[in-house]
Amino acid sequence: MRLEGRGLIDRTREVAFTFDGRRYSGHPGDTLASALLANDVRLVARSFKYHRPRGVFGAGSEEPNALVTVGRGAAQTPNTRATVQELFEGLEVVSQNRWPTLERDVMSVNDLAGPFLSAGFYYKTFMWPQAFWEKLYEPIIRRAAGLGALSGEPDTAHYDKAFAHCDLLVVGSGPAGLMAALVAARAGADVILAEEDSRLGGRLLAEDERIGAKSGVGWVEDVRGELGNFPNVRIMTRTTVTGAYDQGTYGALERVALHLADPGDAPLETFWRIVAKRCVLAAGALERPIAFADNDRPGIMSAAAVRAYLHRWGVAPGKLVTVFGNNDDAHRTARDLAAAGVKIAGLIDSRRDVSVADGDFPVFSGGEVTGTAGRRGLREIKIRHSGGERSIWTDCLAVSGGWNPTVHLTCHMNGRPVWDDGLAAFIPAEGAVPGMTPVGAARGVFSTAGCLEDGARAGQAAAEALGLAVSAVDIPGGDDTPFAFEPKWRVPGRRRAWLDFQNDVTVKDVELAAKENFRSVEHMKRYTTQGMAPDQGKNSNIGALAVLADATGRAIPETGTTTYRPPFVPVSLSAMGAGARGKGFAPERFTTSHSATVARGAPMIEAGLWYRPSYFPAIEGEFWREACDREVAMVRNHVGICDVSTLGKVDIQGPDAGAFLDFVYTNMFSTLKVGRVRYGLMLREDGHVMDDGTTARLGDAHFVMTTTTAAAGQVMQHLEFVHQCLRPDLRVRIMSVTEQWAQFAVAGPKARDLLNDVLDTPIDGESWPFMACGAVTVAGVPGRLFRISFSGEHAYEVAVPARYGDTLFRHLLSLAESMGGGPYGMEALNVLRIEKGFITHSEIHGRVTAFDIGMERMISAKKDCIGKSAAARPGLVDPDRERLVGLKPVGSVRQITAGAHLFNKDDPATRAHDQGYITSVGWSPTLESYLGLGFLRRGPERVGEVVRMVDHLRDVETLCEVCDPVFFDPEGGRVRG
Amino acid sequence: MVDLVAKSPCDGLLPVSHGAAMLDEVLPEAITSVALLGGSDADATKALADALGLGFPATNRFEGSDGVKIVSIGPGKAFVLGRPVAIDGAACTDQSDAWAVMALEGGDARAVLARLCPADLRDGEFDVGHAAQTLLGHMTCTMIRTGAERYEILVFRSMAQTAVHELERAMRSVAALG
Amino acid sequence: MRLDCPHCGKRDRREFTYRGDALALLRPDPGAEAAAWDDYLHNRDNPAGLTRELWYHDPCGTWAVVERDTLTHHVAGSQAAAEADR
Amino acid sequence: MRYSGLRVLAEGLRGNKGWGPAWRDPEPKASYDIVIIGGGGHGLSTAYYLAKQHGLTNIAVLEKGYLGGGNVGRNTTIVRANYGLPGNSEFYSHSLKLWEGLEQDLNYNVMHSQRGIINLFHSDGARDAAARRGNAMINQGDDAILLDRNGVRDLLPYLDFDNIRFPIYGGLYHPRGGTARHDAVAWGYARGADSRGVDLIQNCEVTGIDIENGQVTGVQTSRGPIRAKKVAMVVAGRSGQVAALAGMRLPIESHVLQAFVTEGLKPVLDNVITFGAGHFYISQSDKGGLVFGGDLDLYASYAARGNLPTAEHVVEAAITLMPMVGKARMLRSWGGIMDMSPDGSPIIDKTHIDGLYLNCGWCYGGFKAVPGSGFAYAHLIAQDRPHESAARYRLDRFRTGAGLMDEEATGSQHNLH
Repeated sequence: MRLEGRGLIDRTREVAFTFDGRRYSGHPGDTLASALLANDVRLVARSFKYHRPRGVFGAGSEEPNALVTVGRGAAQTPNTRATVQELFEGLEVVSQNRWPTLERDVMSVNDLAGPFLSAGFYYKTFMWPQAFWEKLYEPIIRRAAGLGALSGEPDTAHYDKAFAHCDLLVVGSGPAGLMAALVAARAGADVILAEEDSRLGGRLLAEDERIGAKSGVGWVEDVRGELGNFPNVRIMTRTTVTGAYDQGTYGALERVALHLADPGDAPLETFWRIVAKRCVLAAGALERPIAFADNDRPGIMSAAAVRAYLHRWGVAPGKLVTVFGNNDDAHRTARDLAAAGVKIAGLIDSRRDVSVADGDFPVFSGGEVTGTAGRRGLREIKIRHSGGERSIWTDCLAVSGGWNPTVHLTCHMNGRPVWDDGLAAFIPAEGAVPGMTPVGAARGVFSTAGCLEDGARAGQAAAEALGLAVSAVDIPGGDDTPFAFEPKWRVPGRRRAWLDFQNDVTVKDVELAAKENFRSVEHMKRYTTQGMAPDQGKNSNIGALAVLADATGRAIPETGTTTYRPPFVPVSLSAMGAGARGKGFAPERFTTSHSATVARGAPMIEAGLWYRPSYFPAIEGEFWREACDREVAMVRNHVGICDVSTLGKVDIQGPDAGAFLDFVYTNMFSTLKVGRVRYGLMLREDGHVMDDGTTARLGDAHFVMTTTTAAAGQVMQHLEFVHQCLRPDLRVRIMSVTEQWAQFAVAGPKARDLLNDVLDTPIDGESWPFMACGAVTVAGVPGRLFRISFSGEHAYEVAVPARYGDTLFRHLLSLAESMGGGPYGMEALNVLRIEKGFITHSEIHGRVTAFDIGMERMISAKKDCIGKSAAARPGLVDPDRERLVGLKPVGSVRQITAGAHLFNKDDPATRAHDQGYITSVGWSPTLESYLGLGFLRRGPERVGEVVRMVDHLRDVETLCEVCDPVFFDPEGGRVRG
Repeated sequence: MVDLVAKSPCDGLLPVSHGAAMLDEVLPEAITSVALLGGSDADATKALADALGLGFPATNRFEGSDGVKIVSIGPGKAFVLGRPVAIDGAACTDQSDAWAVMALEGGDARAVLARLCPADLRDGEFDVGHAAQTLLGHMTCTMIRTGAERYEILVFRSMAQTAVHELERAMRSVAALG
Repeated sequence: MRLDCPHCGKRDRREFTYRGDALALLRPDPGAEAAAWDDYLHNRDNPAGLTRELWYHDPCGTWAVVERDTLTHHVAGSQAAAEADR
Repeated sequence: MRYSGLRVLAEGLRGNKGWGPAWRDPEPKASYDIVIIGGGGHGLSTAYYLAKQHGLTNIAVLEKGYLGGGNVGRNTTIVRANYGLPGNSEFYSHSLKLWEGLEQDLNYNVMHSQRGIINLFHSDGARDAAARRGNAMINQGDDAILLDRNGVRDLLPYLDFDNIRFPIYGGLYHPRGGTARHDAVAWGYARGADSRGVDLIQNCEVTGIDIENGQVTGVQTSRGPIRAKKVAMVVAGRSGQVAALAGMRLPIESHVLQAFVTEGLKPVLDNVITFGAGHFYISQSDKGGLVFGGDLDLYASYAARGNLPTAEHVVEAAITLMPMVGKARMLRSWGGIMDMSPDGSPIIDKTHIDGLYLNCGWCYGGFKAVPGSGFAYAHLIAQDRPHESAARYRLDRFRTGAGLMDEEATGSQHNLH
């Protein structure tokens, strides 16, 4: 019910929204919860396990009950807190976890079965018959579980992530946070003030308070005005600090546009990474409920929330309100409501000997609520008090069990909160998060005056710690009434009394856990699921702890506490993963030949982060195998062009460059002549092969190394490691030049002819023998030429500065095509190299040694190198190891497959008989056979033997002849041609 | 004979402009990495000064202006932007084609970068004349501040499209936030 | 988490790659016994507390020896690996 | 006390008053035949199988905190036998068979659910590697199916097949893989061991290991000395510290692995899915939360908590792979301390000290190993020779280079896994 003349809402405007299809209206400034309460909507949700009717309980992000689904289609957002969702025109909301309707939910039969659904019951049953768990029991449980539903459609909305840096991060903008921010800002600190709510003020918005000569809200507005004028202050509303991480890094979620009907280009949410030198935690405190019989009905609310609805939103959550509490805030609630004209049916104070000065309502001291009634909303409560027992008609019961400081962020770095007996609450441990100072209610200072002072003091301390001078601090006056209460956790009784509303955990459940010896607080939590629901126990953990302590005969601090972990409030995956949808997960790398390649219809494949062509269809729709065969034949008979720019290229310069290469490669490079290229094998220090490639010597003190595409980054880091960490004495510098050069392989018998059409100075076999390299000019542009081959053909790689890559590639293609050749892709490249037995990372896959690939003699005996010692371990040179061989099908099935395993001819295909496996397979149009490379136990000793290949997965089985890995032109005549 | 046509890294991608931020390509005449080899670094830096009229930059700084800049990129390492250079005592490598160089300019420039770059770019931490080796989204980059509201960013040439896409995405967001 | 690059200063952890115990700097002589290599490559003190470890700052290519506490993640200091005590 | 549906009904009718403790809280005795250090999943299952398979019950399990408080209480609950290398193949195959009758064996519903695991791959080369692994699984007698892109689409239509950064080529489907309720596994084994007479002693920290003449004689604890003929270390996450009490230096580094869960949602994911082009895997719990994780934070840590870069990377992978989970909200993140071995595979072996046994190095794969590890470790402790399923988990493999099990093929050195 809306009350006239109260609240911080704009009554001049109406905002229409729907809940479960019904139209309602509220005002700007309303949350969904305040608008529903204003419209007297009390039943808004169903509980998780028993499907009990639930209404709005609180007024903040810790709301346990009022979780709803907002929006529809791809915008459907489940588990939205009605207390956080701001109203906007056209907001569509539906209730969740009910069927078919919120009013009549079939699953509410669970409530009747409550006695059988006690804590952990599912661990004790659903075991017979064995097969029924997955077929029957579990599917039913899964369907019943969960709260809201995802739409199943991709979230196409826009989200952002961002970084921010500041001197001081202030978390929370109540009196303590505002004072801290103000004092530090005046001293010149860079301040970020993060407030979860849509406006600053904290509890001051929810109470009738005065600060100095002003109203609480008026003072907040003044401070906001002053802070807004500082260029060194950034005010972030709708921003929840979600986690405290190492070295002053904080996660924060900003709800940028969730309150807007049309966000335009703005992100819905932004996930911030804030780096702060200091932090003031002014996160306030959370009011705790009291457990009593049937304390979960719609209409039973936190008293603090009731005051918030009254003062902030001008809403009375009931027409006839009762208040139950163990502290003076209960009195304040009753007083404030009465002053606003709301009828109070009674104030039940669990303390004895309390008197109320100015209340015009009945007060029951030494009282407690023993039961409630009302099927879809509270109708009546039963109480017991010093004067006896009675029933009271009421539609809203405001409950106040005292306050729990919001210590959560102080626990994110393993800090354990400390029990304060006076406050009967956990307060932050000293220094729990380096650089963070909890202030105000977050550390148990509950009076407004105390918060103002505490905040000012922390702001001053932070500024001084930053080396800033603070002038005299003027602290306004505020209410300094000490907080008076007596702990009251639960009202004894036979009926269920709820602790964790969301997970339907009751006092009985905790007691049962204790009885079954789940006495550790972690055991109790895990056994009962207490505190594991969306509010993560913010409303209930301490109450449950008190019940457990009682049940196990221990004090609360002895019982311990569970761990608060990030995030403080749930963070949408879309926000935390902003930018990653589609291609945004990793950068895309494009070669200079990309557009010409795509224009020819080549399907592109991933290689590292690069895109490379799979094959170049001659006509649209050409089957990949046809294209591949054609391209292989083209290279073998004419000339082919392939962009090899993606291979890593590393410039290595310095007088010790040769010595450096000798140390990183197994073989010798210091002896390489200028103008020559050598193949090199690189090991990891664990003795296994890391990478291979060619290195060219361009000058006395200048080498260019090539790496495989996939390992380029890893090799670069490795080279720097070897230099800086192992051999800083060497005068050598390492610089990636992968991006500088567009490099194209020109391969085939006509390669030289083609190049002589491109190079400004023609080449011949004498000046450019196999493995020669040097500078050339291409159409006047200085480039580099390497006579190297990955196809076994007479081949070169020509490199020009990348800006010319596009035109050179196009030109090379047209020349090649005029000679019967053309471009070739990765498929053909793969077949060409398999025919030659050249290895790629399919073979040097991380577990193989130089010995395994038949290159053990490449480990020079004359020098040390990375991996040499480890490679000599007996297990790595065991002749029984699986070693590289070639394989050719000779059985009735003429196909072999990569990933198949090898067995002796007559052995069964089981692990015990496994002899090896196939790593690479291609159809060789040259040799008209499938060819494979693989690893076979004692492989090289078994050339000529026939082994059995079994691929269970593809249902292919055949016999293979073990061959030398070099199938084609073993003498190597063509490459020198 | 073929005429090789130069194509810039951001060819067809830039300029773009959203709100108070404009992104455009910068094309330095040359980019050379200069890495001191140790042993005779004083001679090398003197040679560099003779060649460019600029000293070796201090850590995290750059020297020079529009014509020629020398940017600190690591211990004993610098980029010379704007003029080719080759000196003794240092490993000099032509990188003219290896980098996409972009300038981001305008009142929103820093807010745009803060969506992608984890480094502290506040005044006093990253002023005009400062240089940083850092990240732009998932890409490593070199970033320099050339004006109160102007930054130049170097990313791998092959990643130009991703860089432009991510910067533009950030520019749109910042523009929408007003 | 933020770490100190000896060249660039304090940077977000996402700019770094980890390499483990700084004993990696103390590579045994090529002729050392198998046990020495086993200790170098595999066996670790693995302290629950202060440790010296190697981190690589990817953007500038500097290897750093960082002193860090494995219980608290407190970073006590860092120096360039090339100049670090061995 | 035997658990059953009838018992739940009967107790429900009489107010659940008849339930008794799931296990006792005994005072430690002065001496035992066997002391197991570590009351996590592996320690509890070791005790259970020592009692059940070998009839040994004069055993104490010493736990410094609460039972099941280590990684068994903070993991992502995946159970599978989809390894490719000898050693891991037979071990996890055996472990999965134990899982498949675990509820009935323990009389405890650990909610083992064979929902199927799909490891996606994103290139031809990765397909070949997956095929090799899948064939190894079938060679071992386990199940594997190689799905092509359409096969994946039929099972997982909600993945982004069109716009994803690393296109989906197919997946290796392991139908017998699945999940279980992690805490229940620890509790089930604890209850089973306790009922067979094993003393489970919580809040009892081992502070010393007594060794005389190369023979273990007992342990010092926060609750006094305890003599023992055999002492078995099984303290993943703290292996280095405990082994140091016996003067040993292990090939182990402790790293943090984060995991995450969303708020409860109606069923939307039936299987366990792993992304092959970034570290990410996900399943949905019976309670409705999406449970997911990714790579290590990749730095040594005993803090049992992580940092944002890894968390963000994991969520980014979720978003590129399955953007339909975008509106789900991360509810909680946590970190476990991983015993990382150089090759990524575990160690179950004797030590150079008589009567002292070592079980460690489970990296981020220990949960599914709980039954198999306990079974094999119990065999080793009881019979002083390895069980055939774990004979390759030798401590000396790093020194000799023989039988390295680098399943990920990233190296047999630290910090590569």
